[in-house]
Amino acid sequence: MRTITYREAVREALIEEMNRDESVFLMGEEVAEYNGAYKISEGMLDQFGPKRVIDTPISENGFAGLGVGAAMAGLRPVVEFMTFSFSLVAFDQLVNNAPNMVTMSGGQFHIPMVFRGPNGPVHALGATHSHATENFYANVPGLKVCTPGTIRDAKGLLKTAIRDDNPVVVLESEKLYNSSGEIEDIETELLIPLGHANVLREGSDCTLITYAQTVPTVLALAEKIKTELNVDCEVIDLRSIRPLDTDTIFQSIAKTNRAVIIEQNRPVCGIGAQITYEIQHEIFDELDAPVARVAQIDIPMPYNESWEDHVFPNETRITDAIKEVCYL
Amino acid sequence: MRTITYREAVREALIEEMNRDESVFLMGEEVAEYNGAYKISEGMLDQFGPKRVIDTPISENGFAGLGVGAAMAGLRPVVEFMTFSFSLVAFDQLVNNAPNMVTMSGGQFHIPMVFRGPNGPVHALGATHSHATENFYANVPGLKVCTPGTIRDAKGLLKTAIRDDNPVVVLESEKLYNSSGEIEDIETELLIPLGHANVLREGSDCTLITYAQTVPTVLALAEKIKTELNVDCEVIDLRSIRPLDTDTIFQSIAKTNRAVIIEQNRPVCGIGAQITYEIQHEIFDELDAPVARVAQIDIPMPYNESWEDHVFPNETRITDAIKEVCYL
Amino acid sequence: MTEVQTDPNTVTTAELQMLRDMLDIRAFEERAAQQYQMGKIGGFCHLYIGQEAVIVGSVAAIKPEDYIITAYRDHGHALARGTTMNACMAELFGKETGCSKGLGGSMHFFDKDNNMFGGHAIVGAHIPLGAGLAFASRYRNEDRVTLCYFGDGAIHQGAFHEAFNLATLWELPVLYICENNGYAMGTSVDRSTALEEIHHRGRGYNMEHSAVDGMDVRAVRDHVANIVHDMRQTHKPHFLEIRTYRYRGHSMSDPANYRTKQEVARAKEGDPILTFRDQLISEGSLTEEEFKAMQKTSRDAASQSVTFADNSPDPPLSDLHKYTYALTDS
Amino acid sequence: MTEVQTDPNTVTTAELQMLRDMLDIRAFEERAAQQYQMGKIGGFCHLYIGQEAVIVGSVAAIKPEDYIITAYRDHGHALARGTTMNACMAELFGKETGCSKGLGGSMHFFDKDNNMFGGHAIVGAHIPLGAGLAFASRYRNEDRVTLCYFGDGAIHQGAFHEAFNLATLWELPVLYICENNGYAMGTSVDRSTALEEIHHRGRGYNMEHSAVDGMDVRAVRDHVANIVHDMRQTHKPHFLEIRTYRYRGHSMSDPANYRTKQEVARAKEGDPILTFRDQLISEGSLTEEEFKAMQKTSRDAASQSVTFADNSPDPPLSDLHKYTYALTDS
Ligand SMILES: Cc1ncc(C[n+]2csc(CCOP(=O)(O)OP(=O)(O)O)c2C)c(N)n1
Ligand SMILES: Cc1ncc(C[n+]2csc(CCOP(=O)(O)OP(=O)(O)O)c2C)c(N)n1
Ligand SMILES: [Mg+2]
Ligand SMILES: [Mg+2]
Repeated sequence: MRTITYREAVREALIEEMNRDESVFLMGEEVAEYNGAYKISEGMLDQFGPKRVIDTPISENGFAGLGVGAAMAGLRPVVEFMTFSFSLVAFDQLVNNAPNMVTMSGGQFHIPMVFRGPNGPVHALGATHSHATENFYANVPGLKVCTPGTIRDAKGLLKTAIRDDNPVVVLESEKLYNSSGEIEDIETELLIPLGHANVLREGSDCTLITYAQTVPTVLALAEKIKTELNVDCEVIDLRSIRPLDTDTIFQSIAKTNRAVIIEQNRPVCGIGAQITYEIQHEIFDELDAPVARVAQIDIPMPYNESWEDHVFPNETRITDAIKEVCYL
Repeated sequence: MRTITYREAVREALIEEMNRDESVFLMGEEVAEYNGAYKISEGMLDQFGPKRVIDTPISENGFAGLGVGAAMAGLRPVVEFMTFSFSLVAFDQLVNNAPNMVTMSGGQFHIPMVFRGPNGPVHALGATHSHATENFYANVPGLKVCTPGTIRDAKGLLKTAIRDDNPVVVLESEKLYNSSGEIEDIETELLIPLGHANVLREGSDCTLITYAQTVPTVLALAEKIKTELNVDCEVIDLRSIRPLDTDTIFQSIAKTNRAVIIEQNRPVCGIGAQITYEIQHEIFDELDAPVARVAQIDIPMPYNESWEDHVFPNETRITDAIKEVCYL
Repeated sequence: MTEVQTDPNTVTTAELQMLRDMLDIRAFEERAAQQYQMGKIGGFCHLYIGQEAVIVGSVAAIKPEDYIITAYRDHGHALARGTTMNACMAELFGKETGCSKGLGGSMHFFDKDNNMFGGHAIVGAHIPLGAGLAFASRYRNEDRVTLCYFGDGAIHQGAFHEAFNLATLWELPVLYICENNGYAMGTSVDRSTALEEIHHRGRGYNMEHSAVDGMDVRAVRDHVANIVHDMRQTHKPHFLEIRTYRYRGHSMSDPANYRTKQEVARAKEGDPILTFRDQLISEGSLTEEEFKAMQKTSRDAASQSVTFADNSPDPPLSDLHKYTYALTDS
Repeated sequence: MTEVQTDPNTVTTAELQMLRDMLDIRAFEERAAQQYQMGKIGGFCHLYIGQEAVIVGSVAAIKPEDYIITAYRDHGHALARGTTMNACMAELFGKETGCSKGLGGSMHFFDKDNNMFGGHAIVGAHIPLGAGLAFASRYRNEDRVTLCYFGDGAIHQGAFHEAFNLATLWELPVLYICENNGYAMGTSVDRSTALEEIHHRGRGYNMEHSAVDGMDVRAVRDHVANIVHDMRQTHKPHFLEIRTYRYRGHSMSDPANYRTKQEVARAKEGDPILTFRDQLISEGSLTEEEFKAMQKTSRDAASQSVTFADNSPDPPLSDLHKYTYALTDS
C-alpha cells in the first residue's frame, strides 16, 4: 500500500488505460498544454503527445458529439468536462446520442466512451457553476453513472469505466482532488466494478447512505456521532448510481432499521428520493422510522459563503436527521 | 359550460393572454405561417400578425435564450418547443439562465416567461423523440413546472403561467390534444393556480396519483377497478409538479392508507420517487402498504409498437400495482 | 469511382446501376407511402422522393469502406448504401428483420456492414458525430472519408457550428453535404437565414465550400468525386450544398400548403430519374424498354419487401432488456 | 456621444472622464487582486487589467438608456456603466450591499438601474440574451441599442451561432463585441479556430463585421460611435472584434505559463491608460500633476471600497428563500 491524492489516482487510471489500449484518448478544454484546469492530466501531453491528449475549443456539445462519433467507429474516447456544470450545453449528446445508439441500431452500434470531470458544488462559484448533475444522468437508461468518493475508487472506477463498452459518466469531486488516502501499489491492477456499493464503516444503529464529495464528511461525522450521541452508524458509499447496488443498502437497513441519505445535490427528484422509493417498496417492514434525506436546501446556489455553507448538506443538518430517525 | 378540445383550450389561453397584455408574444418553430406543427396556434398569425406570432429557425438554444433576454427587458415571451425532446438542445438556457437570474442579480431581474409544448412519449417515434422531461425541470429551483391533464387545466394553468413573473415550464401532452371535455364559457376568466392538485375522483380504498397524459387513462381505469375488483380508488391529478401540492396527497392517503403513483416518465429519479419520499417522510404511519410506482420500463423507448405499449405504463401494470398495495 | 471513370464500359455499367438505385429508392418510397396510409407504419415517415440523385450520385463517388451518416430522411441513404428493401420495409413495420431490428423506425435506420452510421432524428445533432467518424479515420491513419448529410434547416443548430469549427481546426476528412430541398418543414430557406447561399456559411470557418445541382446525378457524382479525391490527400473538410427538391410533404402528415402546385410541378419537370433516363437513351446506352424493365424490377422488389415485412416477426418481448447496453456488456 | 463630438470643450471633459474611468477600473482591479490574496474574496476572480479601453471607449459611445450585457470578466463593465466601487467590492466580498446583494459574486455582477444586464458565467450562453434585449427594444419601437460583450473563446459555442443567425435574420440592433485578448484561458486564438481573423466569422451570417485596436480608447469610442449611429437607423447587427490584451492570468489562480514574459511586456508598452495620458498631455488638455491626482483619487476610492465592503453585513440568513423566485411573486 501507499498514499496518493485523488487527483493522482484519476491520472494513474488515465495513464494506465492509455498505455494498455491505443484506442483510448483524452479530449477536453485545457487538458493538454495547460496540463488540465485542475491538473488532472499533468504531464500527459508530454507522455502521449497531441494525438492522444487533445485540447479543444470551448465547444462541449461539439467535442462530446465528436467523441460519440469516434466511439461509433470503435475508438474509446475519454471526454473531460472542465466541470459538469458545462455538460449542460452538451446535454443532448449525453442524453440522446450516447445512450440511445444501441437500441436505435438494434444492437449494431455501441458507445465505449467516458464523460468525466468534477461535479457538484465547490466553493463560492455561484449558481451557474455549482451544478450536481447525477440525478439528470442517472435517469437515462443506456448510460452508466459512477461517483468516486475515495482515492481507491477514483482510480478503480475510472479504469473500469474506460474498459466498459457503454457510455459511462464519471462524476469526480473537485473538493476531493487534493485529499489523499491509501491505495494498492502501482503494480496491482486496480479495477473496481460498477454497481457494488462499499460499506466504509460498520455500525448497528443507523445506516448513512452517501456518495461523492460528502463521503469523507459523513465518515468523520459517524465517529463524532458515536462518541457524542453513542449512535453507531453504518456508512455506505454508493460508488455507482447507475447501476445501483440496492442489496447492500437493504442488508444494512435490515440490521439498523434506520436510514439517512446524504446527497450533494438538490432534493427534488434526486438520488435520495430514488433510493427511498426502493427502500420503502422492498423492505418497508424493516424500517423503524421514515427514511430521512439531507440534500441541498432547494434554492439556486448563492455566492455568499455563509449562505452556501447553509445550503450545502452540513454537519448540523446531517446530525439532526440522524437524531430524527433515531428518535433522539 | 361547453365542450372543446385540449388543443383549443391551449389556444384560447394564448389568445386571451395576448389580447390582455401587449408584452406577451409567441415564438417557435412553425407556429406562425404553418399554424403550428400540432395546430395549437392555428389562426393566430392572422389575428396578431408576425410581430407577435413568430416563426423561428431550428435554433432552440438560440430562441429560448433570446426569450430569456427579452424577459429581462420586461417582455413576457411564450416559447414553444415543437416537443420537449427538443428542449434538450436548449437545456442550459432552461436550467442556468432562466431560473438563476433572480438569485444572481440579488432580486433585480426576474424572467416572466413560459416554455411550453408537448412532452412525453407519443406513439412510435423512437428513443430520440419520446422524452418526458418533467423530472429534469422539477429538480431546478427558480423554475415552476405544470402538467395539464384535463381540458380545463390546459387553459387555466397556461393563463396563470403566462401571468407568472417566473419562468414556467408548461408540459402539454400531444396524446391529449384531440381529447375534448367540459369547460367554462369563454366569458369566464379561467385562471387555475399552480400548486393545487385536483381530486378528480373520490374514493376510500386507494389513492392513485398521476398527471399529464395518463390522467384520462387512470380515471377510466378507476371505474373499471371499482366494478371488477370492488376497489374504490381516489384519483389525484397533480396539475403542477413544482410547486407540488403535498397536502392534498397526504389528506387522501390519510383516508385510503394506500398509494400508487402513475408517471409517464422513466422511473429513476422521477416524480414518483420524489412524491414517495415526501409521503413516507411526512405520513409514514398512515401507510398500510409501501407506495407503489408505475413508470416506463427503464429502457430507451423502442420504435416497435408492441414493445412501446409494454414500456409505457399500461392498464395491466397499473392494475397489478393497485392489487399489490391492496394486498389482493 | 474517380479512378475508373476512364473506361467507358465500366462507366456505363456504373451509370446504369445509378439509374437502378434511383428507381429502387423511388419505388420503395412510393410503396412506403402506400403502406403508411394503410396504417402499417407508425410514427413519422419522411419520404425522399425527388432527392434520389443526391444520395445516389454522392455514394457513387466514394468507396464501400467510406463512412456515411445522415438525418431522419434516411431511407434513400440506406438503400443507396446497399441495405436491402426488405430490411428497410421491415424496419418501417417495426419487425425484427428490419435494419435496426424494428427498434429504430423510419428516422433511425442503421447498417453497420454497409458503413451507414444512421439515421439521426435530432436536427443537427449528428453533425458532430460526422466529425467524430472522420476523426477516427485520421486517428488510425486510414484512407477513408466521411460523408455527413443534413437538411437546410440544420445549419442553424449550435451542433453544426461547433462541429464545423472543429473539422476545419483539426483538418478532419469529412464532406458535409447540405441537402437543400428549399424547406425545413414549412419554412423556406430565406425565412431561416439572411445568407444568400447556404454554402457561404463555410466562410465563417474558413472551410472550402461549393454548390451543385442535385437534380443531375452525374453532376453530383463528378463534383463529389473531385472533392473526395482532394480530401484523401489534404484531409481538409468541405461544405457542399446540393440543391434539390422534396416532392412530398415534410412527413406523411404534411399537406404542404406553404408552396404552390405550380412550384412543385416546375420542380418535377427536372426530375432526376427522367432526366438521367433521357440522357442515357439519347447516348444509346439505354432503351425505353430496358428502362421500363428496370422500373418494373424496382417496383416488384418494393412490393416484395412489403410481403417480406408482413411475414416477419416482431422482436420478441423476451428481448426487451437486451438492447439497452452493448451486446458485449457483461 | 457622436452628436456632441463637435464641441471641443465637451469632448475634453468627456475624454478626461474616460481617463478617470480607466483609472478607476485599474485601481479597483489591483485592489481586488490584493484582497483576493488576503482571502477576502471567494470563488473565481477574473481581472480586467489591460482591457480597460474596450469597455470605457465603447460605453462612451452609447447612451445611458442603451443596454449592455457581458460575460464573467465583468468588473470593468459594471464600473464603466456607473456601478460604484463600493457596490462592486462589496459584491466580491459577498456582502448585502453588493451590486448583486452578495449572491452573484465576481462572475455575476448586475446593475439594473445602469442598464447592465450581467455578468454571465457560462461561456457563450448570454449571447442569445443580448439578441433578446435588442429584440425587446425593437418590439417596443425604442431607439435603443444593445452592446453584448464576450471573449475570443466564446465564438465556438453553439449559442453564439444561433444568436448570430437570429440577429441578422430579424435585424436586431445589437452590437456584438468580441474582446479578443489573445487567449481563452491557456488556449491562444490560433489553437481554437482556423479563421485568420475572428470578425471574419460574421461572413457566415452575412453580418457586417470589423475590427479595431482595443488599446486605443479613442479609436474604440469613435469606431463604436459610427457603428451605433448607423445601427439606430438600420437596426442591423454588427460583429466587432476589439483587439486587446489581458495582463494578468485568466483568473487569480492562473500562473499563465502559456505565454512569455516578453510577450506580456510588449503588450504593456501599449498600455491604454498611459497611451491616452500621453496623448492628452501632449495636446495640453492634461498635466502630469493632474494625472497623478486622478490616479490618487481612483486608488483612494478603491481602498475606500474595501473599508465599505469590510463594514458591510452579509445578507441575513432569514432571507435565504427570498431570491429564488421574483420578488413580485405571490
Ligand atoms: C432539435 C430539433 N428541433 C426540431 C425538430 C423537429 N423537426 C424535425 S425535421 C424538421 C425540419 C428539418 O428540415 P431540414 O433540415 O431542411 O431537413 P428536411 O426535412 O428538408 O430533409 C424539424 C423542425 C427536431 N427533430 N430536432
Ligand atoms: C460552457 C463553458 N465551458 C467552459 C467554461 C470554463 N471557462 C470559463 S472562462 C473560459 C475561457 C474563456 O475565454 P474567453 O472567451 O477568451 O474570455 P476571457 O477569459 O479571455 O475574457 C473557460 C473555458 C465555462 N465557463 N462555460
Ligand atoms: Mg429541407
Ligand atoms: Mg480571451
